[in-house]
Amino acid sequence: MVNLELDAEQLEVAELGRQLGLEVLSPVAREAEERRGVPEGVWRTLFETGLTVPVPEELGGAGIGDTVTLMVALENLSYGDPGIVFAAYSSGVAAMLLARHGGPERAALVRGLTSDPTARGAVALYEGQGRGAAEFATVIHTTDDGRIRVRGHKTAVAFGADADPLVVVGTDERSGAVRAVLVPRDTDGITVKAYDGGLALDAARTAAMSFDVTVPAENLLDAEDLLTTLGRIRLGVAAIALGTAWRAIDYAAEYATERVAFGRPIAAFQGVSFPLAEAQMRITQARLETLDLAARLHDPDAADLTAAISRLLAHVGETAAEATRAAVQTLGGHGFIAEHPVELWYRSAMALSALDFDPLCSSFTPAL
Amino acid sequence: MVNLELDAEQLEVAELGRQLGLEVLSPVAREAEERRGVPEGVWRTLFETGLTVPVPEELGGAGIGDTVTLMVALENLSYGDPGIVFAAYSSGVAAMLLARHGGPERAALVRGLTSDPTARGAVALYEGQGRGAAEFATVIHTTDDGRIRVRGHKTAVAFGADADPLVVVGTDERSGAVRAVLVPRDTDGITVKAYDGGLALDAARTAAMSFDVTVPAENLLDAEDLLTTLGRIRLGVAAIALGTAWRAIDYAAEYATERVAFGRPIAAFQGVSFPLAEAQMRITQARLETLDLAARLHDPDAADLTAAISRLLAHVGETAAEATRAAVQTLGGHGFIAEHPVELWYRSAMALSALDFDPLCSSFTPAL
Amino acid sequence: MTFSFTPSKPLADYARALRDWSASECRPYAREADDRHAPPENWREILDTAPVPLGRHDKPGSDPFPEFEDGYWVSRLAYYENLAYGDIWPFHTIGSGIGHRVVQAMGTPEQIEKWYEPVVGSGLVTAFALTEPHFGSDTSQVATTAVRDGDSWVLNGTKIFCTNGAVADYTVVFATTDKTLGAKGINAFVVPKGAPGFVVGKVNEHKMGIRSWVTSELVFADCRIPVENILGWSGDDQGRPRRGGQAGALSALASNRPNIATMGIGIAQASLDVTSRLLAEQRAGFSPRRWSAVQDELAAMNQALQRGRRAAHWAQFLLDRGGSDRSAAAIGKGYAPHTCERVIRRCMQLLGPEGTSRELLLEKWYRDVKIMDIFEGSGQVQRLIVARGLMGRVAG
Amino acid sequence: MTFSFTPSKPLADYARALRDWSASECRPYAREADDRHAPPENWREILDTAPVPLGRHDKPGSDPFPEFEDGYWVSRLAYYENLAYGDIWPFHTIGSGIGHRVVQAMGTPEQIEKWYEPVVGSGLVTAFALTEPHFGSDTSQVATTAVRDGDSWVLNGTKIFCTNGAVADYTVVFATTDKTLGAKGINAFVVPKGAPGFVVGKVNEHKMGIRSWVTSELVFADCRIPVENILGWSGDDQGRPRRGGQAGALSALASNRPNIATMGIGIAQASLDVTSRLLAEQRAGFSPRRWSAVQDELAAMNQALQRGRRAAHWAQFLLDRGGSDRSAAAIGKGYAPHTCERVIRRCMQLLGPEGTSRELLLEKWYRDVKIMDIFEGSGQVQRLIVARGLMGRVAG
Repeated sequence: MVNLELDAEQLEVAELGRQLGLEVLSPVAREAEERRGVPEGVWRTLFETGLTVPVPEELGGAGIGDTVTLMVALENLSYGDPGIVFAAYSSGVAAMLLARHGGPERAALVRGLTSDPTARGAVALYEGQGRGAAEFATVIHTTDDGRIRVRGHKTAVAFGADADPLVVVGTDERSGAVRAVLVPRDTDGITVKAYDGGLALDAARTAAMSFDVTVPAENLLDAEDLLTTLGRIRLGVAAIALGTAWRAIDYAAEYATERVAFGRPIAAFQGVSFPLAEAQMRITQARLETLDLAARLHDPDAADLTAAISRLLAHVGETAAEATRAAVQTLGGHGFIAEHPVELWYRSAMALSALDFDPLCSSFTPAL
Repeated sequence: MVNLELDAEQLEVAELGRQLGLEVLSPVAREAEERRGVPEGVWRTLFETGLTVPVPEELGGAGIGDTVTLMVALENLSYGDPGIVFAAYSSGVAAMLLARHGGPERAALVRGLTSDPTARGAVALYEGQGRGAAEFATVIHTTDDGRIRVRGHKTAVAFGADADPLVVVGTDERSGAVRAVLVPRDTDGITVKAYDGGLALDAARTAAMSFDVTVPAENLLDAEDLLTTLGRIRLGVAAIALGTAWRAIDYAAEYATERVAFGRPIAAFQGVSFPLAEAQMRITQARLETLDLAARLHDPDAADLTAAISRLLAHVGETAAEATRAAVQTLGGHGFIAEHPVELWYRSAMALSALDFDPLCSSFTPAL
Repeated sequence: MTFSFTPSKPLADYARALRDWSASECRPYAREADDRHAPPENWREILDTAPVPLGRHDKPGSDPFPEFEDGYWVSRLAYYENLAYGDIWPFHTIGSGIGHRVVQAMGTPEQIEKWYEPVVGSGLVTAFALTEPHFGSDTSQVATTAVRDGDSWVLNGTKIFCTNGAVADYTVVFATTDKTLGAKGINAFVVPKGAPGFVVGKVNEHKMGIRSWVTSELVFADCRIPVENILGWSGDDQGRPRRGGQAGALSALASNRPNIATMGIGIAQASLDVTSRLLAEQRAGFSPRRWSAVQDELAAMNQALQRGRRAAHWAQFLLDRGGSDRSAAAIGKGYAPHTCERVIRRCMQLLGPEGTSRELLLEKWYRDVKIMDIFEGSGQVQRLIVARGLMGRVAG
Repeated sequence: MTFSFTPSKPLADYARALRDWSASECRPYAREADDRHAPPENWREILDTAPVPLGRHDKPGSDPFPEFEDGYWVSRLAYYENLAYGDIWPFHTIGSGIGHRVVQAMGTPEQIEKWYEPVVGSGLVTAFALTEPHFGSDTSQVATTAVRDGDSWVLNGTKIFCTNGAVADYTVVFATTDKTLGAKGINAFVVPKGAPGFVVGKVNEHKMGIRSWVTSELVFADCRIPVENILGWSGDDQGRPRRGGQAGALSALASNRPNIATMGIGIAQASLDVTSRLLAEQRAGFSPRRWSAVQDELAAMNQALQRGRRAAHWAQFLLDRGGSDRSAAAIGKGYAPHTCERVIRRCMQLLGPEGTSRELLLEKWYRDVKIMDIFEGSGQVQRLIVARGLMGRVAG
């Protein structure tokens, strides 16, 4: 049955996320970027809500169960600041992946991540370079002596230099199926190249990582429903981008009603108001698409959504990049300076759009 | 040296073309469509200017030599009506192709086309179905007894049911090179399926044609510089589309200055004026691109422009379709009824865009 | 209660049955309807073959549109999309027009009893006359006048784009009783068929598309109607009706906007499916590289249409919950139509010149779909509504 | 004379030499310039290695920009694109600012002799102060005041986005002498470095991009300058200058617009070439299908940039012929910048997260290029100019 209403829990999560985003994250957005790290108190506050650590209560999480609720949490938090949310979420998904696929023997690891705000986990997932996200070049195979060998290159691993536990995702060399392996940090054969920052999202201290490691067989995680979990992780990036875009147009809309030019608030010019309206139209539907895929991710009858999520991410990437751009243009010169946050959102939307990009899912389109 | 000025002859051609377009073609545009044929007197008038029959004077043409001048003629004529120009041009290019590649022995055929306004020639060129225009599936090969066999399917052959002479373009089966063959109408193995009209351009009475014919060896035309000639033929469609688009926005712009809504001419609303301005920006650059390629077509040092022309056509197709659409939207309900010509231009731009379309040169882009 | 775009099984079954029937039984008459500028002559018999209730107004006693737990307005989207999937001609025969809905929205209880109730399920057809040659969106410009003359109103003016205008049992006509009042002087009048001075200027306007939908030009030349035919007037309020005509007319339209967009989606989906089928048949003609590109194109277009569906569902879901949201309705209408045009255009391009010929229906659908971004508010109007939702009345 | 976009051989040679040098000698300092918020310290030595004349203003006696038969403004496009191809930092060092150009456009002969001529080729730097915190495009809103006090003008107000403002030998400041006159009350004043009450609020504003271009916030706090420093006033016309300040300021900018777009094209082309090279190295990582798609993308982006070049050339060609056309200049500026942003964005997406890291310059160029669609008239301003060319002053 068609039901597009959020339930009471989701509404509560939305409200909490929005409040935290605006009151706690937004004020330290610049600081988190400059210091390349989330201020400890802010991380702790966010951590304690559990909104970015989607793990059941019995493992110490806040019990965010379904993906729709997770999306609601992320979009509202990101209304405050995408960089901090991306950092926290990147660590949180490691806990989620271990909780879902690690079995009872990994419960302690999960509890470590849900109880210690200084802990950081990581999932080495993205491979960049315009590859489809589900066609990993990282290969995983079982050696003759029954151990697991992992070889490959990953990019944009948040906290890659020191996250522990660390899960690497790749493709089983024989079956072609997707696999996830727990790789202890002290394993030989891990090379880390921490980026010296970038366009945005610096609070997550992302790194490129190369792996040529061999680990015990029991480090291979349970692969059942793994694609669903990966889909969930990937969808979160869409929610973060959309929360950012939404905030940017709300900010620009307010500016447009206050700023006067040629005798009128600039909102009175359709050349100003229509791009913002169009951005809202796009964001609305991209958000509905995100929630739809989130809901379908839990439908046992649904087909594999990997390709649909790739398409969504390409679309959201463009939607958020152009929406934040419309916000910059609305502010004109003021959109270009750090006194206003729109330039930060513009950079963040771009950086998010390059994380998980498949060139088959969209095409370059000139602006005119 | 960069020189973007039209010379005296080109300016004269532009003026003549514009005048003919507005005064002679435009008034009978609807009639030509409804009757599926250009009124005889109008055809004769256009024919006598030679603007659409680019053949040297010694063969009875008006001597339009270079491709830039031809583009200037076509864009200005099409400012009057694209359907009539497409019809006349489609016949004219048969004369051009024979004049350039037929050798002295085809001079009589060319003179027939340049002297008799009731004659119709045709070049069976397009193959449709989203194929690249230079990768013909129509194959041409030399049989064991030295004759030429032509097999393939062509679409959008103007006057396909009765044009004579008829030239078929295809690929040499052995070398892969492009070839053109003169196919007498009474040859066995020509199947014609005349379209019962379509979205627009009905005055050209296009048909689909299938060929499995064998003709004498001397019917193979000289292939030297054939790609240049085909490029020229193809570029003409861009000029026709752009002339149409230009007219549509001029018409809509005038309407917008006169039509009043909410107390002002609708041109005062940027939601109305900006789409027309954007259309003009696009048309301007697409026109410059067309003229650039036209000029480079005669540069012996230039690389093969076949791919560049395919890209241009994809771009022009979109530019003209969206520009004529902007014109329709400017007129609102009036844009949808036959009392105004914009709906005819909107249909024509679409039909032109499907003639010579390569799916590798552009991508579907949602409007929002 | 969990968030879901998936329809209930009964609604999904209804949608599928309607789509299959419309494609197999209605579509074959699409070309004829376009050429005739009218529905096929045997349209009643064709509709009789429908496997599900269409909510026909032309046939008294026929089953109403079913109720689904998904909600009324959401369910109606399934109707609009899947009927349009076959072709757009049936809409004109099934509907009874919208004049009586204006009566329902603006009339007194007596007027509703007299003009609204008899129409429902009766086969009677009503029309609506607002637009005039010199204005479209700016309804404050109504120039048709209504002058009180004893027990009559005398109307003078010209109306265009009146769906069913030439054939309706009555037409609700918007006219000004006092030009100095601007929009506030505009009122709605019930003009019965055959009223003196009621002249059909054109039975069916010459349109680019939706030719089988009769839209008329109506001329009122000293057209005389009874004084009680002004909507909202109960006779004892000195000639002033209870409600402004303009607001009433607009409220009757707003909830329909996402339906219009959804018709466009149905047409575009039909084009896309036809194209996909034809291209699959011609696969051998494509290089592997082009074939891959074509497949990506088809996927992108399907995704784009799906987005339009969601936006329309969102608006109508809110309407069903009583939380009608002008901005959501405007997004529902403003988002899809232009994209639907592009989908059909791209399909024709992929098919090449045959795609634009009368051999196929795409050229017709391209002409039909254009109206979806014009009537009941162009894309610009929808943007303005969304902008005002975002920035308030100051937005341009 | 035949129509051609192909530059003369000398111009093509100049362009190629400039491009190669800029990429090999200037680009290596791009990151440093961005981090320092200033050109590299050894910028003079770097510029000294240029193989072609740059028309340096910082170095008296250096060769001027060469003359080419293609025309002055057309030739300048080769300069802007190819220098930007390396990085944008050199522009800030080579130019002398635009304050003196305003003097040239608006000054009396005496003023031109005093303030314009000494600057040309001298190494002196001038600045221009128009924008204030509360306005951008709408220059009629100038709120900085200039009040006559005996033999002085006393200025009060704040200016932002003043290129070179903190370091210039003088700044041309726009201020109103009479608010009741609106735009007509605005005049231009030469404010020398060190004038009393001239305060540098911020030496270099904290910008997203073009950080090495010093743009200052200037505060005028009872800033006192001699009475003859009002441009266009020869002392005998009772305080009224010959020309309105606003028109003068605008005319100084219009011909520069296509140059700005062309810088954007240079930056985007650099991004595209870097990306193409990196992708080619990584070809083995792509499936054949994705590799084809990537190749099509690169071709489409190159074509899009080429279009922007043509539009800029068209405008500047007309300018060289004396047929300056506001609409063509607006198309030249309005067409490319947004597309250039998209090109760089797409390049970063194709490269993946590494594309947005500081390992490469694309993230910097993405920040830099954004200004090209803002200063000297945003895309909206250009659209308005084009719309007015098409529809006259009535266009909104």
